[in-house]
Amino acid sequence: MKMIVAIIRPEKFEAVEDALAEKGYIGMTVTEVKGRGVQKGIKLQYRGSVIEVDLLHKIKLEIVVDDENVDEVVDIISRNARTGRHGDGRIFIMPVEKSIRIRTGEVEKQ
Amino acid sequence: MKMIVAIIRPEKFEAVEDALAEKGYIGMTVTEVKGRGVQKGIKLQYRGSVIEVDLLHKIKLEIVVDDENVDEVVDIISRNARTGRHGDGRIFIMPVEKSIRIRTGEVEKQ
Amino acid sequence: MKMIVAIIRPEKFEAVEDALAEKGYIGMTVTEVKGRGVQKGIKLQYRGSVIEVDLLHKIKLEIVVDDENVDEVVDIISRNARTGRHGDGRIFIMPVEKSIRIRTGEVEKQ
Amino acid sequence: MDSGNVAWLLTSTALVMLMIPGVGLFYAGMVRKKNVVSMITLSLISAILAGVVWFLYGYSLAFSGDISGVIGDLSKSFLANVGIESKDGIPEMLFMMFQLMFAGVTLAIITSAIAERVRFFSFLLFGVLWITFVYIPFAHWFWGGGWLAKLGALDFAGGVVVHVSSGFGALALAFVVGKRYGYGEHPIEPHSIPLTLIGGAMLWFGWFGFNGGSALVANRIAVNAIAATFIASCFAGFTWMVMSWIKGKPGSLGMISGVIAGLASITPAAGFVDVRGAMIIGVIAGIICFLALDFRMRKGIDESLDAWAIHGIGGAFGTLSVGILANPYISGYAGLLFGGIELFVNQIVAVAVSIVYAFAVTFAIAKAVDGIVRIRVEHEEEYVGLDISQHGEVGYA
Amino acid sequence: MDSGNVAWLLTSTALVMLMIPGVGLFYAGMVRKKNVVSMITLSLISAILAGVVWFLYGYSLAFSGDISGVIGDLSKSFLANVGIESKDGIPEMLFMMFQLMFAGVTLAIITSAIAERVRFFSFLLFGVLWITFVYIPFAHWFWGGGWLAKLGALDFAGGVVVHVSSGFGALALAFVVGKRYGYGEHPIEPHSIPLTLIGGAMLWFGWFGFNGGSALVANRIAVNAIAATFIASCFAGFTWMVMSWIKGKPGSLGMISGVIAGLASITPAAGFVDVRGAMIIGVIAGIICFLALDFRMRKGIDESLDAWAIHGIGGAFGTLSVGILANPYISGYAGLLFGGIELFVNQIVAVAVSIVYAFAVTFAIAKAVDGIVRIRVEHEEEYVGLDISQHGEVGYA
Amino acid sequence: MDSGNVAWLLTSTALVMLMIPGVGLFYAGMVRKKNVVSMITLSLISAILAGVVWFLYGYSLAFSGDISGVIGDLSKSFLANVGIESKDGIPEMLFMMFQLMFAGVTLAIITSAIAERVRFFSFLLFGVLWITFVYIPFAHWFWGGGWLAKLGALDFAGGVVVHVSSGFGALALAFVVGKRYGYGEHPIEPHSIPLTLIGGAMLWFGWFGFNGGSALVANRIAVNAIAATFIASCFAGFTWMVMSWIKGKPGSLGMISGVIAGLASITPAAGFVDVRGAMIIGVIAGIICFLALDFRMRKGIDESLDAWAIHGIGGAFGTLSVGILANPYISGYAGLLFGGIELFVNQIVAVAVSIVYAFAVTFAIAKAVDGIVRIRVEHEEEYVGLDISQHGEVGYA
Ligand SMILES: Nc1ncnc2c1ncn2[C@@H]1O[C@H](COP(=O)(O)OP(=O)(O)O)[C@@H](O)[C@H]1O
Ligand SMILES: Nc1ncnc2c1ncn2[C@@H]1O[C@H](COP(=O)(O)OP(=O)(O)O)[C@@H](O)[C@H]1O
Ligand SMILES: Nc1ncnc2c1ncn2[C@@H]1O[C@H](COP(=O)(O)OP(=O)(O)O)[C@@H](O)[C@H]1O
Repeated sequence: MKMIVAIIRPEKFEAVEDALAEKGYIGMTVTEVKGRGVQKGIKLQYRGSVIEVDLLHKIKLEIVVDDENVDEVVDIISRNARTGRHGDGRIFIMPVEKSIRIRTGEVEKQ
Repeated sequence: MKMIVAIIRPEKFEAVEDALAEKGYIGMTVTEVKGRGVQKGIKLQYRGSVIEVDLLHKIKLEIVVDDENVDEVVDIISRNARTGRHGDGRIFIMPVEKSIRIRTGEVEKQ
Repeated sequence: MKMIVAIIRPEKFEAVEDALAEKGYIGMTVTEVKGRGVQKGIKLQYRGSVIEVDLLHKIKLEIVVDDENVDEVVDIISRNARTGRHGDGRIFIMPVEKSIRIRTGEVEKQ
Repeated sequence: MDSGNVAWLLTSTALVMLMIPGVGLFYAGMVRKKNVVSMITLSLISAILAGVVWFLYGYSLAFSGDISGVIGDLSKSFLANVGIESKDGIPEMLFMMFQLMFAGVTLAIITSAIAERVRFFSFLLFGVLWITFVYIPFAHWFWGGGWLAKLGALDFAGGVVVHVSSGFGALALAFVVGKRYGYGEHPIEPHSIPLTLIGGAMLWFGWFGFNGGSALVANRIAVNAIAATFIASCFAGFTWMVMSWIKGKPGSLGMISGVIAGLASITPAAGFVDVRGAMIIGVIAGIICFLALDFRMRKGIDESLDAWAIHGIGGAFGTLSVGILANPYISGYAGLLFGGIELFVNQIVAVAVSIVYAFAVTFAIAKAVDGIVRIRVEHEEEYVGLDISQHGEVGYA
Repeated sequence: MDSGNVAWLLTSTALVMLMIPGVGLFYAGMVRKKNVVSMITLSLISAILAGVVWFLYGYSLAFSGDISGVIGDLSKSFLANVGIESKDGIPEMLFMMFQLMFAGVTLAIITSAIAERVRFFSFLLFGVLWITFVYIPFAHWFWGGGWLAKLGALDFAGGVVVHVSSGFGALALAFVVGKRYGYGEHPIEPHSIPLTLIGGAMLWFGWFGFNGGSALVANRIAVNAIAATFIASCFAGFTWMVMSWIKGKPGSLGMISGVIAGLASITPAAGFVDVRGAMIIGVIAGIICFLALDFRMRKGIDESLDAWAIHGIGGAFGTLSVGILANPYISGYAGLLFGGIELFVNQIVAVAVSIVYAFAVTFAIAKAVDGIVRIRVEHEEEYVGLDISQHGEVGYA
Repeated sequence: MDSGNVAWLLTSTALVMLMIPGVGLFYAGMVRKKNVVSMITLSLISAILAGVVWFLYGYSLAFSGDISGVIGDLSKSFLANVGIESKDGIPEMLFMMFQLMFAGVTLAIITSAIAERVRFFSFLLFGVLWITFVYIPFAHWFWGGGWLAKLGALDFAGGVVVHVSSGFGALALAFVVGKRYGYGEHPIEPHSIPLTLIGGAMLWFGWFGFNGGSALVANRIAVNAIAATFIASCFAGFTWMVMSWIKGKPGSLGMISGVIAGLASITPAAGFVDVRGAMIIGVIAGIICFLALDFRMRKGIDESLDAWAIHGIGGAFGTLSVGILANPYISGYAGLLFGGIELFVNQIVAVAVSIVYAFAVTFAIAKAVDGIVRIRVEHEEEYVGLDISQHGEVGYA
């Protein structure tokens, strides 16, 4: 099993979500995050003092899938989250050793 | 070491937290997230336009423990977070290679 | 590749961020979290009922870097996030198997 | 027609109007995020229902004619014959508007009891019935020439008509609706104290019109009323703070609850007692409403946002206190302290009957509504929150 | 000088003032988090620009003298010769202040069309030009003795001057500015419904001064106006709720939109129709403004916060309805139902001309501003949000 | 008793009351999330303390009798002999209420200096002492027939009594309390600009009562006051915007700060200068308060929410400007520009003495309180925030 961690643009979230659901990938956990990347460089000011701000709002998806589905999910996310401009985000694949469904206690192992 | 990532119902958080503390598991990091799973299917509407919404509020716990404690922690969480209805959540076990305590610089390795 | 997960004090965020940027580490994902650790023990009350609250506001950084850079990043974070008092936070190093840049589709493997 | 009096009652009407969403915001901050829209919307619809009912028949039933001291007639339905002129005093149309706002505020207060679990549709039905069978009779009895007015019971600005009716009504309603899912098992915490304090500020502000306007003219009584009102609220807020400090910490919700307890308690009395009486009422209100709230919590009754403890108990206490503290110098009425035994007896009768009536009739209405259309949402709807399930909206994106 | 009248108009001026940030908060809740500061700031600067322009020359051009029925003169620039005394009626300085607030509210309403994408600097320029070339002429035509006043067209409190002008102006502006990036592609959701409802509460409250104060004195007309105003708003809110319920769920934004549609629609009529006429206006406003909003959305027009559908259509409908429902008992004017054909024709002329003028001149101004300084931010600035890019601030830390 | 005057002062009293939580909300948006409840609560308790003190002895000391021009007596303690009647003018009880609100606002303003670090208990003590030894003397000196009134110094609505006292008091307090932990090291950012702007809207709105009501009657002075007030605020807001734009971006906090600087500056002058004078005051206020704020920040003084820069400097400047711009046409007083040298001198004396008194006595009180009960929370309490540590609450769940 792998956890697919995808950082995407908030406005692409619906498209990604729908595309995943269409292929049967329903389960996911969503977090509001801020991201810094190449896309940066704005100044903020508060009653005179200047603060450099370079964090933009992003959505983080965490989707745990079996190893054989990783490529398909990555592909769906990539295609639907892409605009081609800086700030489209990143996908990280991380190993998951075990997964437990709390409702049933059911365990899935690597 | 492992990171135990648990997605649970917000209203079960207190119970889980207390049960963990009782057994000496104090350290944890808590994030407000939204989750999608089997439990879904509500429609939202904004001044006429309809939006499908199927994300529900969840709490994500991240707890890093030594390998030998994983089962106990998983067990405590499972028992205390369960209602038996859809939406109880999931627990994922992920490998951690190294852990550093910032205050002291102390390093714990796999 | 590794994901460096650092839980730090919110007020140290700017310092850490700047120090990382100086050494060329720009990319990161930032989440507002709550943390429980040794630093705890405050009581809350709502119109009479008492609730134990021991979660404090923290910032979680997730930074994915190549293996050879892990030590430098950990070092930068540790130095800049430290106050020496309880609550300074933790850093966890987790394996990343693959990383995809959505904009370009570019894949980096372990 | 005296332009100064008209100006003050126009202003007061607007001030009381603001209290309706004020109640909604006050309550909304104390529920969970998933019910914030619901809570405010219940106050909006309270204003709307009050407007519709008042226009169609409500004003008429309350204030036109009198059938055996019990209720008015329908001759001013659709506001027929409600004039915009007046020789002395203020035009009836303005009086109608001022009274309309009271109906709206009262209905908004009672939503405390059904927070986070009511079916919106059922509330529409409940609201119309409740205004008709509880609010309007009370308004008629005290202010429309009904039997309590004839008896000589006094309620300056709604200690019974507004606060006892909604407070004890809320208690009855809470029993019918039942506890929120999980109440007592896991913490149900206020999601935004600033929102509650914004609403609280609106209430405190609006109460100047509520009590000050109840003089109906800009005269010495109006002046006494606002002084009494503010002073009672300060002492009540201070006292509640002290009470809660003894048991724990001086929270903001406690302080504002104390202020509102003081406001509710002085409401029936503001035109009859002097400022020293107001101070006494404030201090006692701070103590007994605090204890009432504490009692409700210990009993595990989910009258969720404490309309009963604050408005019900405060209003009842305040109405009784008129019988003790009314100073004849203010409006000619004498309480016990000034030798007036009869008034004291009347006030006791009025409060006792009102509590029973408000509780019993609200209970019956709620049961009836529940029988016909279910008053409460399904478990899953409650779980996802009323904002999504009833209104199709999320409070915060 | 009658102190009661002065008191009421002072109060009304304050109430209308509160509506300016009220519009801002109302709108701000409906935009995304990254533009919340921008939206409120547009209302603050609307108040400020109105104040500055009114002081320098605006009041004079609108209300001093008359050049061929089209515009006033500059003899009261810098408020020269605007007196603080008055024998009967109210001092001109007070009238000036009351009118000033209307200019501010109107400019704030139009910001609906440029939400989340306007360059702040361009709005300053646009705002000054728009007050000068759209608002001031309308104010002069109806209220400053201009040609529409001479014709006999009626606008009690701004159905055309405020609502048609800003509503149809917003439509024109939306066409010039273009859609928000991503509009129609991904959902753009309101970030804080409580914020919108706080603003909505302020608007509802302030409208008592807006319509009630437009009588300029605390008399029978003021009384009729607030009664008509509130009743229309309740029926409109109720009707909109029913309409939206048929298609889906009864949302809070719909309910408050209905209330505001009712308020905008009754605005031109509140001093001319009776309360039953107000009820009819409310019900119809709830229906047609709902349909207008639905139409706009289906057409994919990004007049983002619906100034057109609510204020424009509501104000136009309300102004026409004066020609039908005006009851001579109230102010001496008779609509169709009371046998007055001429008024009906005048109202049609007034509305038709106003719509064309507001749309065309706003369009021209917007184009001109766009040509000179670009009216819209760069794509990247829009993406990060106006709060950061225009104001250097973040709404919520 | 003129009902119009009573109506206006009742309304004004309510408006000023709203400013007290208004200050709290305004400040609360500018602190960190963990102190939002604390900040609003400090304003609530300011209202409550003012009410309690005023009732017990405050009103009496300020406005009853006169001991050597320095202070009043205690003969109206418990509001004894404060009448609700009046032949001409307004009843003393109403005057008392209006004045009470001023005491509450002033205490709320000073909480700027102790934001995010004060022990709540210590503030109670400080508040009572400060009202007693700073606010009441000022009120007596200017408005209660004390030595400054006898000297002929003018303060229309509290330029010194409210703004200099709280502004320079805040500066002294900031020195005693010390900087917030981390101030100057890491950014301390406003957590909710919308909250601040809601509070700001309440302040702007309430100021109509603050300055307009200070005429005490609904007459030409009240009319002049609200016109001058609003115009000054617009020009000040505009000027501040320009100033901040030159250095960076035109932020919303700057704009509203400018508006409030204008309001504070026109406060002492609104009944003495004409609208053109008000415009001048507004422009200059926008410049000098901006510079004062900038100066404070460069000096690293943690007078956290700028009561000093905005209220202190604004109020002092405005009071001096009376000596220059007072137009005898308005109230009979002539400033330098109209040939009145004496007034100018008096104003300088009044401002100079007041600044010294406010600073020195506040410093002494703060030191005394600190000595007895520590004025500041422990480091850990400050770290977790005052909401949890002082009030046992969290602002947002
Ligand atoms: N090294 C990294 N570790 C963690 N998250 C990252 C890293 N680099 C980028 N990100 C995340 O991806 C987002 C997009 O990065 P950016 O460099 O702007 O994208 P692009 O590659 O499309 O130019 C960032 O906002 C951040 O959230
Ligand atoms: N594949 C997944 N990857 C990540 N998170 C998941 C996944 N499946 C479920 N979750 C999380 O678990 C929560 C509960 O899932 P759900 O299917 O409703 O639970 P249950 O198994 O009890 O029916 C979801 O809301 C989501 O946050
Ligand atoms: N076992 C753990 N798993 C996950 N997060 C942890 C763990 N222990 C601590 N943390 C995180 O680190 C933060 C600091 O922990 P704490 O024990 O207070 O620090 P310190 O080691 O400096 O005393 C906590 O608030 C929590 O967010």
